[in-house]
Amino acid sequence: MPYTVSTPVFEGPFDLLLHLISSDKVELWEVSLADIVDGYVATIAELGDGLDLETATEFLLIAAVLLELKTRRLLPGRENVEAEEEFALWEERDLLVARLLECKTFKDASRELERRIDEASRSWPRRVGPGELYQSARPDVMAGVTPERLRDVMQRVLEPKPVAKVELTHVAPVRVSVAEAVAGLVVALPERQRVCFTDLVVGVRERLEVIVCFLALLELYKQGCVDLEQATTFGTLQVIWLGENTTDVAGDLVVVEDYEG
Amino acid sequence: MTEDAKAIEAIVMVAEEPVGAGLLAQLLEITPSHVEVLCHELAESYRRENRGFELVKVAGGYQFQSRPEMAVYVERFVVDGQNARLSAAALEALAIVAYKQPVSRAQVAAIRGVNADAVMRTLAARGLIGEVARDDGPGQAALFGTTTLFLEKLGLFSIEELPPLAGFVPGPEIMDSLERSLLADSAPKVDLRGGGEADSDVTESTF
Amino acid sequence: MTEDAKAIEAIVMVAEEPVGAGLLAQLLEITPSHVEVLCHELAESYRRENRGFELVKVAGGYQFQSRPEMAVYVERFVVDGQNARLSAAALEALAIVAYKQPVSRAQVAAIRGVNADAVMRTLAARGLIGEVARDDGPGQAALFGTTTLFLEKLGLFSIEELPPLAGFVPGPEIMDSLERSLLADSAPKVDLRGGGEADSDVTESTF
Repeated sequence: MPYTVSTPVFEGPFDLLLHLISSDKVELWEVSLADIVDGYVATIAELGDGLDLETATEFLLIAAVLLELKTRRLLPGRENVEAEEEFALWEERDLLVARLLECKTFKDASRELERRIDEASRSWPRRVGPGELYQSARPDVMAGVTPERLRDVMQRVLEPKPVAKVELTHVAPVRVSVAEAVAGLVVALPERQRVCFTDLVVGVRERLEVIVCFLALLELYKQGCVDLEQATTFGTLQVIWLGENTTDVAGDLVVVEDYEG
Repeated sequence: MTEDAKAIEAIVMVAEEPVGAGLLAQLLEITPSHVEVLCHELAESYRRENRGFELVKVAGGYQFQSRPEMAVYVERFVVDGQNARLSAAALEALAIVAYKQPVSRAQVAAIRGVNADAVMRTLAARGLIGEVARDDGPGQAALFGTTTLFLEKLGLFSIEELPPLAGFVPGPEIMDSLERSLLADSAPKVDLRGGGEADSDVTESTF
Repeated sequence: MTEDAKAIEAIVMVAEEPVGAGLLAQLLEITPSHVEVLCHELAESYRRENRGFELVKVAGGYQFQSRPEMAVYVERFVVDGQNARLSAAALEALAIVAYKQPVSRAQVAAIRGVNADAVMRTLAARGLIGEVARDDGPGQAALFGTTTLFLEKLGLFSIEELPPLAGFVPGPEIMDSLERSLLADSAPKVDLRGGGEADSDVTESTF
């Protein structure tokens, strides 16, 4: 579907937001988000077939951020909000402000470009060339051009342009699932109690299998069956078995979902 | 300078062909004889100021050109100052015009996916392509074809002697829809090398 | 008129595109800075004589063009509809490419907050932007930049002549209103609807 969402006053969600905010029609906190959404929906309805999915998605994203910000402020018990969460919120907001500002900057710059284009379009350049008189003195641009070369050029022009494709053949199929790796570990670990990760994956050739084993360990860590120690960054990872010394634990483990590849 | 004289200077400066006194008169809403007087005065003023260009009256009308005494510089410019070979873009445009003539600038642009104005101008200035017709559609876009000079340079007797395109060539309907999807303005519908005889007639008789 | 000035007039008169000061200097065997001085004097003389054309510095060189005040006459004469206006969206994308080049489609889209494929295609078809490089990163995205035609269409000598982007950064009052709109903490403490409604009412009515 071609992208055609474009009206003189509005195009796209950032513009909408900018338009609403900077025209002072909207103090986001004073006027309802519902109004904005209604306005947007109305615009979309007007556009009809011109609706672009990406535009709509982007708008939803922004609307969600705003909604979240607003919800948190309006809901009781705000003082309990974790500092970290608050910080994340600030970051989100700063990011949004930065993007809106950047968008507005280029929007204003584009007006100046338009003004210059209009100005320059009132003059026409002379494009006449030296004329017949000097034709013979000009270098022969057709030197070396044969009918066959012209055909080759034409053939290349007519070739369908290659469409970019993601090459997947080098991706190895997943041999072991995380669930299987967990099942293997709960058998192997109780016997060894404490083992370093490199020893655990010795003999494993595929990098993917190493990753799967690591994910399985994380899963076990999450469930409190193992402890992980690493003295230094990139240092040796020690795996300590915390579970019972039997293999029964396997039965208690929450079913581990397969990591879809 | 009167407004009329200024207008004549402006129009003749950007005109690619000599402009007739009749046309100038019509554009300025004055009489052709008044145009003649003004042009004469302008030519006189350039001579008096000893400028490097002159306003001359040739068969078709008035045009600016470099003054003959400056020929040595112009020749240097023509020999050294310009590209000695066609750019890849120009060669592409030339191939398209050769195989699809008559064809508009917009169609060439659509097939190449980029603007073709500059390269078409270069090709026309080199005498390799020329306007052969006007499209019937709105806007009456100029349609271009190759010239006899083009045939001479390639050592061809007629455009029919161009080597046929081998392998898969999209049929007219595919090309048509491709163009329509790419064209911003309404593209003229052109028979794509279907009427071979008619095409070559146009080409040969026009140049 | 000196011989050099005359030669410049003659050469620029027959050039199909702007002629650089370097090339003129080479052809006349004088220094580029002398060329600049002579061209400036020529431009000044046309202005003084109130001629219908002017000598301008555009897209890397000098060229003759009709004077803007004569647009009304030249318009009647030039009949190509190539100057269809660009949409606001296309202009914005053009501004982003102009100031941030080389830049990928994705980067343009990220700044504008909407898909940029269609407008970028339009701009390329108009010859205002073109692929200038490929990104090193995965996917090797095409990177776009502005063209010589872009400079011509804006009457710029080079891309450095673009007005500084800093001049368009929104003023503090816009920034303030943006911040205020988005800032949770500075939200009005008093009730929002004027009446003495309870919080829950506000909540309901505002969402």
